[in-house]
Amino acid sequence: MAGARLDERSIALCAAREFQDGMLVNLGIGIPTACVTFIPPDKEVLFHSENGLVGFGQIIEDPQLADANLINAGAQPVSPKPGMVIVDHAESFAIVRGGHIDISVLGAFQVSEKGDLANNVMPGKQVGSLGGGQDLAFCAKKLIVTMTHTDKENRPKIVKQCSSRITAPECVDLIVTDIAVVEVTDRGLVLREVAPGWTAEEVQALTEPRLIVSPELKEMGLM
Amino acid sequence: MAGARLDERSIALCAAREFQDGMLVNLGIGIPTACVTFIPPDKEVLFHSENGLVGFGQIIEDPQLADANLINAGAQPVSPKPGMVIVDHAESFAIVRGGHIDISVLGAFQVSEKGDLANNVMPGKQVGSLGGGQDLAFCAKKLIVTMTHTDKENRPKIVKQCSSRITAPECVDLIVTDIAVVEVTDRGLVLREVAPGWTAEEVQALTEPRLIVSPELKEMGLM
Amino acid sequence: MINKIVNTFDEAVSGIKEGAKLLIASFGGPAECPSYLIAALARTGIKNLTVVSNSGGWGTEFMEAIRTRMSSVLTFPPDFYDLGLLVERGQLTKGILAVPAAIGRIHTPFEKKVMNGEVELELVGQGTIAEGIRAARAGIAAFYTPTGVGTFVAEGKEVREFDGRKYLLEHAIKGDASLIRAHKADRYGNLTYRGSARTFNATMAGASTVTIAEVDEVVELGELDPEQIVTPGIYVQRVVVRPREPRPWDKPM
Amino acid sequence: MINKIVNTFDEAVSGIKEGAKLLIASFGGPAECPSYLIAALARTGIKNLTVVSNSGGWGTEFMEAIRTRMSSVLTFPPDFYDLGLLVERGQLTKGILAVPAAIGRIHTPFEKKVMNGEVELELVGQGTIAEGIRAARAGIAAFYTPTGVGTFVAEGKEVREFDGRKYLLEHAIKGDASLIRAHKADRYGNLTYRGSARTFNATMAGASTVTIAEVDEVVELGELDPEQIVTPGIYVQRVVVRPREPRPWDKPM
Repeated sequence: MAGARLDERSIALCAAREFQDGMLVNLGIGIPTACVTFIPPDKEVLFHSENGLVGFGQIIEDPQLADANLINAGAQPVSPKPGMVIVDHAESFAIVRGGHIDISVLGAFQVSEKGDLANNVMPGKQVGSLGGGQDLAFCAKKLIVTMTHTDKENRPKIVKQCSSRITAPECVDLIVTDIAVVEVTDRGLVLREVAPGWTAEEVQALTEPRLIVSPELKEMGLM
Repeated sequence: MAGARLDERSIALCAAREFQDGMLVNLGIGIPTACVTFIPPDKEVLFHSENGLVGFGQIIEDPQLADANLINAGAQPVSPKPGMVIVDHAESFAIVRGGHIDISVLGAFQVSEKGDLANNVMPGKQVGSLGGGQDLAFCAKKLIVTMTHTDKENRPKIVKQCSSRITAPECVDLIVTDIAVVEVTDRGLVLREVAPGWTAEEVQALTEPRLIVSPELKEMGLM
Repeated sequence: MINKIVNTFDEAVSGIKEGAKLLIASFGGPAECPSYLIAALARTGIKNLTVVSNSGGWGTEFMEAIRTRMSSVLTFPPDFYDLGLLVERGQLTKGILAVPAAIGRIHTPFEKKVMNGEVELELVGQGTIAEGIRAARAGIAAFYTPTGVGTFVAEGKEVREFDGRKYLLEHAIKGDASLIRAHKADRYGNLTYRGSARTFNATMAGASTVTIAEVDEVVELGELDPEQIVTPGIYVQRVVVRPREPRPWDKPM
Repeated sequence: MINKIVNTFDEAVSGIKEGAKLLIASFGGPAECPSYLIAALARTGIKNLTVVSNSGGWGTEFMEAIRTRMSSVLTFPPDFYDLGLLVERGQLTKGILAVPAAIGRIHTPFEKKVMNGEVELELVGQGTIAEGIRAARAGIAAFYTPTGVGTFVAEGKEVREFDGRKYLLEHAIKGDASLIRAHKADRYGNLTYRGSARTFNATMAGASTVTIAEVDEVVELGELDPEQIVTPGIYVQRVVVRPREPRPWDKPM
């Protein structure tokens, strides 16, 4: 029996380890949003939000402190931070399209072996949304997907070929799930880390394409 | 013997009569610049300058009052004015290219019968300049050219075909010179006004293409 | 004298015709949506509208549920009306949107109409919508963006390579009218925004034949710092001030 | 910790290589030109530069004449060095400029070099230069502008019709480095400008691999209002402060 699955905050924490000092990072809606809370004090990481914020602070949970005029792309109120800048939507995407985003963290319904991203139509729905995710997937220097490793029926979400229409082809660099960290490389998918209590074989069993197990396979660090 | 030729300020005054309340106007370097002084007090006309000013005031002649951080496209200091806005160069030309300029007043070396404008290479020079004039010529809703009617050798500057390379084809709507006001129409050039003391024939003699004399031919009003 | 202030929302939206293409700002939060202009448009009953926006809106029913049954850190004021109001009233024929679908199993009014075949959807990413709108304001007819190559978005569109990378040809998105919300205005139509409410509001200003701004406050000419004005008044044709007390959408004002 | 402030102008321009393509701001007045960065570039002696700018500059001789013999409402400070300095020193191979020629019978240093065949000129209107630079910052590879169709500017370029009007295909203008001048900066590289000195300075920020800003003053992080910052620091890689007292261009600093 495999170990427990990580919760969303732990997935976010693992993704946030990729952020380096001085980077500009965009966090998608859902799991990625939580990354903002896992920046070590010795790093300055700036966050970009599609609606035109650069360098905002934490997500505000107290309605008393919330300012409707300072929201992130998920329409959550955020706190201001020294050095923050506000731009309009066109300039916000000049930032994205111009390649100024170092890391984009997005959710996904499926990721293919080649790094194709499918996150615009929710399985079972007819109508999809693109939001700012397509621009981010095409234009960020590095794309990290955070998601559960399998769907509600326990079917793999890392697949040979996406079954729903893709948002962007060959764009994902790293996949962080509730049981593994998988890197998309030219050689194929490399299993870099497994969640505590999980083996490479157990992760492979829940993954459609073949995983290349890294010789330095580690346990997902949660600090 | 024909009457006297108008001075530059009088040419500017005649061009400025075209400005209507609420219009956005760009004034080129040279004669057009003087138009800014001829706005009647009952009209609000906003001036645009290529370097990113909208709604600036008068040109400053006193070095004591000049602010190097508030200059027009001719690098002359101007005064601020309530309602003025400062934008960057890209937005300044978004204004021009987007068709937001009601009237552009430019100088010219030659204007053809069809309204072709030649003002980018000074006769006798090898190297020319485009400045912002080409965008203005292509994109302003109305283009007025102010110039002397003839060159220094008294040769017509309103010609059948421009002898130097053109800045923009079929763009000039109105030509205001030191002896006449000529409208470019689909039927050809219409002589609308002559300077005091000048006859239509005398103006025609200094104009290469045939002028259609307007049935309402007037004397150039200098008030 | 230049004076772009109009007295009523009904006057502000006057002249918008059946079949018009409208750029309607808003992002998704309570503060950046031109609710009173949307309400005035709902009152006209004008149909066959094509609307360019971020989302298709929540509409009145969902908004009521969000207000009363869902815990939310941000509260939506009683006079928050979004694009969903026009959708519910059958005024839309087409939406050019980035976020038409609700997250999760629920369906927005717009989604339902798409599923019923009553409304056409053109799904476009935010960057391409924003750039297309900016292009309209800036007199650019079309542009090449890397976004969307090799996906459903590229269907029927030109793909072209520049410096070894593939780009998609996308067109300017010009509207008959832009409906936006701003913070302060002067009589020239110069505008400032508040915080993240700048978003599509500033982008859409100047990208339509007529730009109509719903503002919190009109100040004296000269009170806005020339360096801090975000939208030059030359991009704005009409300005109308929001009421101090919330008003129901269906009451003429 | 993010800190983009560098201590010297020599350090600020370090890494700019022979044959580089540079976007150098300035419009024509005394206040909006990154003079000390230009001076530092002159000191490096780096050659074969392609420079994108508004004009080719006056250079030292003309500037001296303007200062001493011509009456001017605006005075050019003794530490005003423009692109002409690099032209005079033979560092340019090509200029992509809107205003290379002086008005009147005089010739600028750039003009003379073009006439001698020592320097290549690509004459481009200000709107197309500004839009090309903005496109580079914004990740747009190319765009269709109405400006220039049917003129010498259109030679060899694609013309295409959209909605019955002809447009010219123009490309993004990306630099290896942008040299700009701003007013205030913080350690993130966020910038504000003064008045009309915004011009090409704000446009060029972020349009090159490296953007280097020469500023009047560095302020504490948080001192600049988020709504009033014109250039987000993410577009800026290096910031250097102008000296309080004018310094000669040829003295390392």
